[in-house]
Amino acid sequence: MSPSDPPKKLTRKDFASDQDVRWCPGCGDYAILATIQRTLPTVNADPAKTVFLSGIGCSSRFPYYMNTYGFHSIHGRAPAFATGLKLTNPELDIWIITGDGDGLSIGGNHLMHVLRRNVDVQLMLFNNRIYGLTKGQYSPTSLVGLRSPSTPKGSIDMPVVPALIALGAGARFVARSVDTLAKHLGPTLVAAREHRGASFIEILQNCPVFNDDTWAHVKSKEAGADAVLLLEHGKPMIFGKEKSKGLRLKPNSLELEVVTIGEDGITEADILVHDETNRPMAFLLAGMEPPTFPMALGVLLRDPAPAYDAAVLAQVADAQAAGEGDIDQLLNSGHTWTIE
Amino acid sequence: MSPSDPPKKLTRKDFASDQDVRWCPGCGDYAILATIQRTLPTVNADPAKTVFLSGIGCSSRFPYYMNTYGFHSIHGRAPAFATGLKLTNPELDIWIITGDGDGLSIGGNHLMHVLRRNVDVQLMLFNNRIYGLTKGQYSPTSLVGLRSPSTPKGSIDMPVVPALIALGAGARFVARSVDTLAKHLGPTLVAAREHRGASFIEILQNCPVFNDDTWAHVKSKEAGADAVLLLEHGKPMIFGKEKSKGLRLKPNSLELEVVTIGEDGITEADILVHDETNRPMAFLLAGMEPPTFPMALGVLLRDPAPAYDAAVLAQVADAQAAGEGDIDQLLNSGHTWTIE
Amino acid sequence: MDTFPKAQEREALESVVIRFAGDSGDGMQLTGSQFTNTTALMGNDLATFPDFPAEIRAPAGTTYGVSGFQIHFAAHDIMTPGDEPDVLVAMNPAALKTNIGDLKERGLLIVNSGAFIKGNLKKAGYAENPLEDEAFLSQYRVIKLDIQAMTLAAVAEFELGTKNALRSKNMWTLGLVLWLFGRETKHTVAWLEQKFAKKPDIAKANVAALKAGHAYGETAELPSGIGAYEVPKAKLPAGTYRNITGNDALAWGLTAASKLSGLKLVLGSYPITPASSVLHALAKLKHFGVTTFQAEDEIAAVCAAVGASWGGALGITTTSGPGVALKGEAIGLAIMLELPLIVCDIQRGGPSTGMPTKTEQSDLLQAVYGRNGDAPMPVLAACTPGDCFFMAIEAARISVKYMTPVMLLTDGYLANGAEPWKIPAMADLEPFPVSFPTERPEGFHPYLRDPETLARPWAIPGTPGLEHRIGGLEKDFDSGNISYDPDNHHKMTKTRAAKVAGIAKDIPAAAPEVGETSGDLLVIGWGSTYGAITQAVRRARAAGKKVSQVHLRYINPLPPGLGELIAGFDKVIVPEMNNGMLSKILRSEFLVDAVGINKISGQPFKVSEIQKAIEENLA
Amino acid sequence: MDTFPKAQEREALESVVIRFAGDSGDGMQLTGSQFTNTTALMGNDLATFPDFPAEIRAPAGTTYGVSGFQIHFAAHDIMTPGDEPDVLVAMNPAALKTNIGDLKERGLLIVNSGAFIKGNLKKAGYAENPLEDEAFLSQYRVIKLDIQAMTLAAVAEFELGTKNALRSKNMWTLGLVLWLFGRETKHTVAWLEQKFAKKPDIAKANVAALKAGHAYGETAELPSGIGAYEVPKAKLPAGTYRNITGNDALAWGLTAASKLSGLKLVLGSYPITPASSVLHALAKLKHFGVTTFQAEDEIAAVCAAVGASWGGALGITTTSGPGVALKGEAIGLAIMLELPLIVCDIQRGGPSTGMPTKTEQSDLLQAVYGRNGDAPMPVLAACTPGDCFFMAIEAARISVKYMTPVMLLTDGYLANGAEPWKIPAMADLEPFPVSFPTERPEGFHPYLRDPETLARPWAIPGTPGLEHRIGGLEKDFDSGNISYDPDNHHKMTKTRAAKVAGIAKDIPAAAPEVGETSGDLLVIGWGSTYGAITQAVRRARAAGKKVSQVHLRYINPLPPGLGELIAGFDKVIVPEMNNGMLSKILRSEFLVDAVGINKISGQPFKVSEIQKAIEENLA
Ligand SMILES: Cc1ncc(C[n+]2csc(CCOP(=O)(O)OP(=O)(O)O)c2C)c(N)n1
Ligand SMILES: Cc1ncc(C[n+]2csc(CCOP(=O)(O)OP(=O)(O)O)c2C)c(N)n1
Ligand code: SF4
Ligand code: SF4
Ligand SMILES: [Mg+2]
Ligand SMILES: [Mg+2]
Repeated sequence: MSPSDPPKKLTRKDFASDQDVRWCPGCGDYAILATIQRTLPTVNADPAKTVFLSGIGCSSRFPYYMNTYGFHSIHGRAPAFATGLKLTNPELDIWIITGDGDGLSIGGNHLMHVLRRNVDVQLMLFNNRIYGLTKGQYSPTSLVGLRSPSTPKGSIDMPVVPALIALGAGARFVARSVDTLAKHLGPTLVAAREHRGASFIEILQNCPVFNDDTWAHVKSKEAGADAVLLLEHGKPMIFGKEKSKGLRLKPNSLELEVVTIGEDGITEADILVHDETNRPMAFLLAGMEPPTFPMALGVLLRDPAPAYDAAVLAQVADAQAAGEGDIDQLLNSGHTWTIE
Repeated sequence: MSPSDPPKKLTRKDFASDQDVRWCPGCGDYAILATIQRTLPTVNADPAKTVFLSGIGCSSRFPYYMNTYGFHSIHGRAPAFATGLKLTNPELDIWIITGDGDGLSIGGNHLMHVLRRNVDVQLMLFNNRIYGLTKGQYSPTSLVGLRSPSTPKGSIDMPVVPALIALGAGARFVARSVDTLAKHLGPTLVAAREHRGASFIEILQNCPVFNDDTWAHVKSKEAGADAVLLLEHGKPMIFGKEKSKGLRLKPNSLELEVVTIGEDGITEADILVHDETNRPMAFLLAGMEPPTFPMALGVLLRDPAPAYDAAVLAQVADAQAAGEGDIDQLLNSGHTWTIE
Repeated sequence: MDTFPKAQEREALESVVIRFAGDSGDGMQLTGSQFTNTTALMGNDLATFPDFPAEIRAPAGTTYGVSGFQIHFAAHDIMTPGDEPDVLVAMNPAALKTNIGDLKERGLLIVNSGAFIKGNLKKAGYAENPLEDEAFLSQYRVIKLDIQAMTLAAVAEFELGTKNALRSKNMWTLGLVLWLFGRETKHTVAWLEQKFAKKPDIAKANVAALKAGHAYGETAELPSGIGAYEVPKAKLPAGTYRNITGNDALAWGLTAASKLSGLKLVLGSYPITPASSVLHALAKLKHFGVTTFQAEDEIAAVCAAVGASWGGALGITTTSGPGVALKGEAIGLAIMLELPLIVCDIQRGGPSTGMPTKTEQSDLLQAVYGRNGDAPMPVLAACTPGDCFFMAIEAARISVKYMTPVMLLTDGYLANGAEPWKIPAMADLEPFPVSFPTERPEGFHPYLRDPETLARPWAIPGTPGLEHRIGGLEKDFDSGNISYDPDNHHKMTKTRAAKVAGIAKDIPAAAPEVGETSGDLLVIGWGSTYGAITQAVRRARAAGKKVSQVHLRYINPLPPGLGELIAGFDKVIVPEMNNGMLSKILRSEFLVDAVGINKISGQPFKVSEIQKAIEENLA
Repeated sequence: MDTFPKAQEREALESVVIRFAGDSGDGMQLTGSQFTNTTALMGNDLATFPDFPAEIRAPAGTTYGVSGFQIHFAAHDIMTPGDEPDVLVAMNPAALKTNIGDLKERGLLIVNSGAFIKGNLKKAGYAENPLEDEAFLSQYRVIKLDIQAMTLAAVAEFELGTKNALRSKNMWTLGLVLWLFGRETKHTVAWLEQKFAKKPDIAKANVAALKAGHAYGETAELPSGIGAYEVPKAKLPAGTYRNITGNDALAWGLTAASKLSGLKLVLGSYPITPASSVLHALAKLKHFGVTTFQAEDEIAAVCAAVGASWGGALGITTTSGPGVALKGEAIGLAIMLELPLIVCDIQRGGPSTGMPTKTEQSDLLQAVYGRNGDAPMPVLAACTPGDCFFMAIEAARISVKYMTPVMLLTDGYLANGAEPWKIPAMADLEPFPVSFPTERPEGFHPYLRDPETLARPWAIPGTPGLEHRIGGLEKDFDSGNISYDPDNHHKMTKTRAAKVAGIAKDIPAAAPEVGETSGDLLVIGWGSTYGAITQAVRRARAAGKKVSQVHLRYINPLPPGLGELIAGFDKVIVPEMNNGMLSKILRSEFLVDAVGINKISGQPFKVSEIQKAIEENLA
């Protein structure tokens, strides 16, 4: 392409690599892949500056299918590789791909630290509540009682809520979406990409082979509408088939409750308005679970602060601005003596 | 001791080992050690059934000084050793000792998982906001801007709030106390010990050598009273030198504010009452920091649930009750054939 | 009732190798294992080799989605799943493409022509349909059948819908192959009925397909040159047998060790291929008092096992190479603590993530040396699937007797491969009961040693009067307290080394597996190459060569007498599925010019490869 | 102005070893390093050995709280901090107790009698005051002084309070020792004035104490047999010198490598003794474009370095043994990715947490073998503090040229020990500029190799047209895509091995450090034992023995010609601060009966120990 050519508008195909996609038929990962490949051209992403970096797991095969830079690392450590890469080249747009096992079991600590440091990356956690690649053992997000090869009598561990882990670690962008909800997932990813600093996106993902329908209550057309709250900043938190349900703060308490507009004198004005910048609210929303509450989807928290990589490099730049280092000078600094 | 002897009442000395204590003069760890050694006899702890298990760090030398069973393990992994030990012998009373580096840097993931699994142990995190043993590098709890050997221009990482990490992971007992506040620390430890399941206790600790007075604003007599909120379940959250300040929930919002009783028509009845069982409240309290808010000390959350070890062993016991395994039978199960 | 050609109408064969190959979704592993079970019941000796893709469900029709299962069965004792198949069953073009290269010249090819449609051919990379290529076909004896169509016909009455109906095509195929080798369907019928007890329609359809395949063999006219075969019973030692995979044997061996020692078994593990199924197997054994803990990672897993050991359990961790790489620091701690611990490394292709579903022996040096500091530990290796049972017990015995972590090496080939195994009786296994000190002995400290074994006392928390502190810092020889004394560190390092070296007195002396104690060539192996080496050495000896085999089940310490044995041979070769690891150790230990025969392909050795190496090194 | 006895009044000595010993709080490290600086300026050759306790501030007066600093300086070139001190300065009973055993017979003992009070004596384990034990004292030449009292008197005018005033007692002592050896106080004065520029009172008090000590020597009548000494200048190669510790040299060498290669330096590290100060040193070099990242643990640290390397930086991680044990899996990934990476292991006493502040060479086998799978990587080792600078550059050169992780071994002794170092000029160092591909070459794929080095292209993210995917699964030789093909894996394993082995062509051939290329005995060493071995071999040769020394700075691959060199000697010994590691490698590689001389005490070899080993092995 000569410099005078108008920049070529990229399409989904430009983001697809030549490798056969090797997930099981029906795996939710396909839908996520398609959404990203469709979304990146819409934000004029540059394949040469885009990096997908993953750990190990079915989900972590993702980078192979993107015609960008890709790095399939080792189990759980993707955030650490990403941090080093970002400190080296802050211009790269880095997407970390991880699973509930990769990111919350072996990699829980790195996830926590990349978030609290606020490195400018997007971290997508594909949560199928199971270890896919190793054939179906329970994961840190599996529900109590799940029978799996390693828990034949049902699992006992209390599952973690990924968004709560992220919030507890001090994450500043926390969102949640669903593999097959392309129209929701796409914009959520765009918002994450726009956020400077670390963004955390949990994606509810189906594994038809080992944990089929784990999110059926959220995804099914029937149940879904009543079981899902689509968050919008500045909008009252209303949901339900008839858009008649809403969230309210129990008077003078710290608890949420679901109320029905039109019942008991409740009006839209009583409904709590979503505020993306309110961290305590994000904690409450993150913890909501069906059937008592709807599952909150969308941006739970967006509370930007300077990114780690920028601050690190600013210290380096400051130091260099005050005078580039000279090795000879360094070696000759302090006490020296000369022998003739 | 013959069986008919009355049980000997133990004293502090019975819990002190014969090893010289090797912390720096003035280290906050001395005070914590003294408090534990004084507290254990009051709850009739049995040295033979008591275990102190630590990682690596100044704080992690703790087990050597207790005349109980002690295990000084490797950096960050104490919760994992403790889990295996507890599954082996659930009768042991296990205290995990860790530091802000040991427990939140290298060991963050194990800490998270021992809490979410709810293994019945007490985890004491000595938070001096510094790496003591390795001579003063900044830690995950160090304040932004801290100059340390590894951050000569000041640290950049956002510090974590240990109690928030614990809550994010799903901990069910979260408390905070101070090294030198023996009267507060002692009862807090007793409460933690009584709690079945994992209890997390952050102890604000001074390192006079590398991070002196990091908690001075909380510990000093003058500042302290205004900067500290001593939590009591069921009591209004009042604090301050004159006991005139209190916490209130901003009307119809999710934010706390500090108000003064007697001003603007505020009475004690307006003050939020501490509820140890309220997780959202614990999130709000955990995040409070001076100077805007007081630091909350005491039990932030106490919300018991069955302990992991008990549930695991119940599965084993159930299986055994249905018939003890027989190896010969196992080996001969399934397809076999006989050659004569 | 099954009907067969009368025995005299069947051609008798000494041994046969069959490989079933198809899509991951085609049920080849099931087909193979059912054929195996029936074959075992028929009294043949056998060995199997399942080989499946890394993907969970690779897209249908792709070459990387091909799943294979090879069985070797014979009228004599055999030791490997066979070099080249005599019979290849190919369920689709991809299976044909990836496996045909291994089929023997004039081998029997059973191929499901129904799957040779355009899309599948393309995915397999065939420009033309090979089943229409006479030149190609003429190299083999071919049974070309539209198995899909025949299956659909056979199960039509159950109205399952095409997709479900087609699921039975592996049973149709199995039926045919069973017939070809004179095997009955009844064992598989029984198995199907039990497996699908709750879905009787599926059970019936599968049975119908199975019988239809069998009947087809009976009634259809097979192409000329293809007949019915039989493989007479092998003369095996008397006893009750079962098939067992290495991972099941390992899990059961560990459980047996727990009984023999009187210790509670506590496993800390993190799933990883090909070790996960040990965790799965143990998780099912709760009625043996077995406690399994799926930890958050490999480090937590081994640490939990060490914590359990300190508490008086048989602490175990199971993993594969990358997991061992993570556990090094904690294993070092266990060495310093001098606590029992069994680390099972089910090796796979490396380095790094490598080839997770393929086999390899490339963790040996990591096992022996992969820790900071002078950190010696015993390293044992099982040599057959069934041997995993015995070596698990041996690892436990050494671990608790000498208060030391022990590494037990197996590999993907042993883990998944099955062999007929003569079931041992618990009564024939030596117990090694452990007793924990309960009284405070005179001068007690945690590093007081047994003068003979150099083991320290296993004093467990909860015991009144034995309170003590242990940790990873160097210990004083005389008090067990922390010590930075220079001479003490030297002494402790030497003591730890002497303890491990001293185990040599407690293990069987080196002796030839096959052959004499001297000769022209000694073949030294370890681990899963056992069968291939034994077979190759036997063949060489049958051809009059002065070759012997030594197979090591103990690598650290090496068995006593190995040096003397080596000295009796002119030459030593060391076949390994790595780039030369045991050979390094032997060279260093005995200053012998051991020549490595190295295969690093993720595939087990063929007997012929080792035979060739023997011949070359005798020349 | 300082006044000295005239030169002729001073007894001239060829070399002296002084050890300063006191409580951790007594400032012995400062005293030692100030004495060192002045001594260096006086033109002596020297070597130092600081030895401090594991505790940050051990309780005052305890034996485990004793901190020592030994300096050896001479009129000729020397290579070690000396075996036994000629002079011992003991600031309290604990220091006397733990060090007196090393003092030479009739050595000079300077002792602060003011600290020999009941409490201190008890903590040190003295039932009686040894300073009142004439039999004891008569073994040495003793200067018994109440240094505390003299210090208080000297600084009284500043009214600092006793506690603060006593802080200057190390300066008083330094003053006296400087006088004894004819050294001026002015350099220390200048240093104190700069250091305490903001606390002039403290500066003045310290200067006063220093001068008072010096004056004391001048004016007081020293006990008979104790005089003033001088150690004439050494004949050292011309040039500008400085003292440098191994860790500073390492940090600076890495920074120089970043300049020589044109790469940005990115360090991922996690604090650990004795490696932390490399992180500290690099954190101060931001004006060199150096980025340091204190990660959450060792694994994250190495992973960040690998991420940085992929991005086109010089990715580095620094740690000690337990850290390397944790990094194994990630290093294996870097081997598979074929990316540059420098892993610096500042070894310490092991296994496990071991003896963190003591030195050892016991990570060698971990460095060479401690990863899953066949995972070869170059292993280099620095042999003196200053050599850390050059080996850091060499590690970087090899790493980027061959696209491979490199392990660089140093140890606690090199890390903290200082030696006078002739400062090199950047202009004299060979640049090795790296250029990243920017255009997509014909047939580009990430594993396309340079036929000579076998290195793959370093294509970095951000480059249009070179988008590619890498990872830890096995790669196809011809496309760089994932491959599970058996032959390909064999080929790739062999290729990775060949790449590392091929580096042998690019490093200096083996040559004797001291002595001829043949003879009766060859002493092969590596790392920080350099000085002690060299000295011992020189002495043996001076005594007419046919001994030579080879010192390895490259351990994988070994330098070319080493085998031939070894063959020229009747016997080979290998002194190591471990239980026999290099000797294992040499035995395996060359089938030579190399005898290990092993010291595992956390302390460096004494020259005499190696001399003894030489003599025994010649006998
Ligand atoms: C060090 C290490 N330990 C274990 C494994 C085995 N392993 C691979 S993926 C995986 C879990 C994957 O679960 P998850 O992250 O949820 O991904 P999914 O497959 O469900 O997408 C495990 C345990 C490994 N590859 N490396
Ligand atoms: C694997 C490993 N990495 C690093 C170290 C070095 N190290 C010892 S303690 C420590 C940090 C201690 O900090 P913290 O937990 O806050 O304890 P403190 O000393 O402040 O009580 C580090 C990094 C180690 N011992 N082991
Ligand atoms: S196992 Fe589950 S998560 Fe993995 S590819 Fe298959 S369907 Fe997807
Ligand atoms: S360094 Fe700090 S934390 Fe460590 S012992 Fe000294 S005062 Fe205590
Ligand atoms: Mg998953
Ligand atoms: Mg700390």
